[in-house]
Amino acid sequence: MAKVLMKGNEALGEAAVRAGCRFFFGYPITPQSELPHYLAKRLPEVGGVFLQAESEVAAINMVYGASGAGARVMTSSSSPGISLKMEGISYMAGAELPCVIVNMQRGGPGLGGIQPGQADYFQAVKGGGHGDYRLLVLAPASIQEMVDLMGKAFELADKYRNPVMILGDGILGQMMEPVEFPEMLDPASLPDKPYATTGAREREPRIVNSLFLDPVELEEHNLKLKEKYDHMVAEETRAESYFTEDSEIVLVAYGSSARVAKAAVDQARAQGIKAGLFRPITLFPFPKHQIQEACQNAKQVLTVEMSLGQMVEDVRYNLEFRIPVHFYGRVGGMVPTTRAVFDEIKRLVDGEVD
Amino acid sequence: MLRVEFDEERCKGCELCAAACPQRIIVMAPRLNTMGFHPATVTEQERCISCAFCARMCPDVVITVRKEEKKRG
Amino acid sequence: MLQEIILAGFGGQGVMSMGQLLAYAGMEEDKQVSWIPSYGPEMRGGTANCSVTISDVSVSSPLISEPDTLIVLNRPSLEKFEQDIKPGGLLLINSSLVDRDPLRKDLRILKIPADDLANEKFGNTRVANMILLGAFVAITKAVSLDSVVGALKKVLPEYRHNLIPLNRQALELGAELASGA
Amino acid sequence: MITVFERPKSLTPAKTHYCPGCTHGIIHRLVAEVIDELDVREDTIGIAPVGCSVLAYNYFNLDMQEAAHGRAPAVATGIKRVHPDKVVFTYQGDGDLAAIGTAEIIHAAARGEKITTIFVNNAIYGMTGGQMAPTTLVGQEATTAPSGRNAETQGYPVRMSEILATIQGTAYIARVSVHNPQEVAKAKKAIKKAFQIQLERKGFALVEVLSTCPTNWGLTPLAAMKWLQENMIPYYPLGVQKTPEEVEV
Repeated sequence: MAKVLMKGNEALGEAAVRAGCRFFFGYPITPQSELPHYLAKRLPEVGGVFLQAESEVAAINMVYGASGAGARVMTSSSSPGISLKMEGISYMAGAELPCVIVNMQRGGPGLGGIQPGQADYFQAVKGGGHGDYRLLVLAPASIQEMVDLMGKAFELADKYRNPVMILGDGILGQMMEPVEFPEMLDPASLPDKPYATTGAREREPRIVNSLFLDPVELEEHNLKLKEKYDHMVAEETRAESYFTEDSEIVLVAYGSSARVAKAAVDQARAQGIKAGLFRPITLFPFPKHQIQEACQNAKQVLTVEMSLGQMVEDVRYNLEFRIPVHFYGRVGGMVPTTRAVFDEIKRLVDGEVD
Repeated sequence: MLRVEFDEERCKGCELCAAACPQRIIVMAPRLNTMGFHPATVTEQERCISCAFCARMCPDVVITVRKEEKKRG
Repeated sequence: MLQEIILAGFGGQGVMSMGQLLAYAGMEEDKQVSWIPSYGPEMRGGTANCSVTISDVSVSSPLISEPDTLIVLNRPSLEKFEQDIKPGGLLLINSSLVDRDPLRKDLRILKIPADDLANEKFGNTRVANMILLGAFVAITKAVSLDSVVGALKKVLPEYRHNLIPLNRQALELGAELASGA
Repeated sequence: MITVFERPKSLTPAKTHYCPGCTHGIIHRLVAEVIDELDVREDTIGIAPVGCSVLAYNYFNLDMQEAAHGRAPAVATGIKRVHPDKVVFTYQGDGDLAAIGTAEIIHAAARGEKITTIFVNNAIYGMTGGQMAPTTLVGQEATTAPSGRNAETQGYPVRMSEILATIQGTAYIARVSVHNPQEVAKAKKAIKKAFQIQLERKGFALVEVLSTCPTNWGLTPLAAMKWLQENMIPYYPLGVQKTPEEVEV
């Protein structure tokens, strides 16, 4: 298929359709609205259902119902809306139901603003909802990667029977880049789901549930989930390294921040500074081995985020505190500039900071 | 075969069946079942009219009701 | 080649579609491109701007803080972005709506009364943006004029395709003015 | 001898966890009988709520999903949109439907979702320990209204059926009670109608069933039935609030 120029939000919508998703439940919020706009038009064309729910809470519970009934289903929102969805997300993780959740992050806390942010890292990666659970969190940095990861997200959701979050931001949702789509996957070609409530026809009834009143059973259930998360850690880490082999300073950033950091690395390289970029693509599981490898020659690390320092904690932890890890962040919808990040690199390599 | 049969182990002794019985033949047994309730029971089976009021009021599906087939012709 | 452009004006001047046309034309020429709009309430009624990158190699950051070119369609846009232009960069001004001279002396500056020309030549101020875009393309050769005309088909909805000839004329007029400048 | 009454196939043999005399058991059975009579057991998906009937999935011999508190109508919407040909019902208490899930029920109704809702109103929170419900009567005691519900500070009980009947997307709304065999029979008729409405794709259908909570009302099961009759029915009048317009022959 030829390349088309498309907004990130719309491209995600088309990618979902091509991944066999036929059900979308959501509630309007900036800056992700083009995604529901697109699907409101597109899903009926392929026999799917688009439904604007009365709230984010209702939307995620519709996703729960549809997923429990065996469908490929998704929702999308932005930061404050994702907070409201947390209840349903925890229930889905508990009931082991697959789905894809898109978060086009904006500035917070509270109502915050509508400009891009990355301050929902902790919420996405560490929990957000109640209980011991994990989301698989994918962090694309370009429109093409968003499209590629959407297919992957549905695949992983089904593989692990777990919600998968695509953690984007206002920039990725709003920007246009050329993109190529994969072929259309026919949802009818997907394997049957042995847990789906479809009516107990000539079989025992199925129950979709996350309630275990017996603590012995609940602990067993939690341990089973933990095993699944360990499996993700062992098998699903993804990352990209850019000029890291000989880097004295390695930048670590995801999503839009990684694009800025990449431009700063280009500038630094042009001036003879041995800088590189490590970009996690999965935020959970965090690519531990990859970051250790990327930073093996680094004297220092600089994490760049649109937050006051969230992923940086995982960077330090995964590097096992062996290398100094510095932080540069902008918040509230302010975006780091290439110049500012470059200046920070220069300051660090010139030894102005220890 | 009994007209009205009580699965006494399911009975929680709420007495809703007894109150509903137009024949007033349901009584609570003096013994306790394994859940610790005095189960409902009927001794005068021949007085049962198979109206099933008791079963309709029972929250615990304790009661099965039968009646004689009408002889045709 | 790396060309980073900021296009700015007020809502309704066609700033967003100018940017999209450029990005589309670049893509059709197999260049690497990106387009980012300002979004939110400010784009409804207030000022609107977008950033476009056209490059021979993959675009590292689509965010532009120091553009090679700034195209301003109204005065607030000049005030907002003039200081950011790279030294020696290009500043294209719609002088019909910008009533002051730029402060920077280190730039290549072209002033085109685009609204007045659009009205005089075509009786339609809505193509003022195309005049400026034509001028930009002629000066920078970031993409070819043909590619921009080709992109019109992609960016304009089907029912607006009757406007393509008019837009093409406006683009050509801008290109002519720039070559004469 | 022929059997005139036995456990419906749509109920499992499991003993319920409900307190003695709690009418949830009666209502479960009525729903199951209706599903049996309509011969849709293998095509039905039920949604259990949070509240006393949280374990309903153990008692209905059907495919079931457990919903978060109040969200059953949203979960039902998701299921029904995926399987428009299946029968989908929610079973919800008064806290679930009339407090934390008010938005979900109102909007499922407004969308005219082709689902059936069984709304069990016993005017109290049972499972969490006798707290005031949105349907607790003025003056009625609850653990969070120890001197009785005070309208001045705690407001008035909500009549959900009347509210829902005003919504265009609803096809059938009825309020019934289960305090004696005659009313139980009427309740079953209404529940059957609410499932038939779904099968005929006429719109959203809900049956509100007035129910007792002997434990938290502090009454014997029999006294609770009397209390329901004397106190709840005057405030929550029985009857059909709304039904499809066509005349039944």
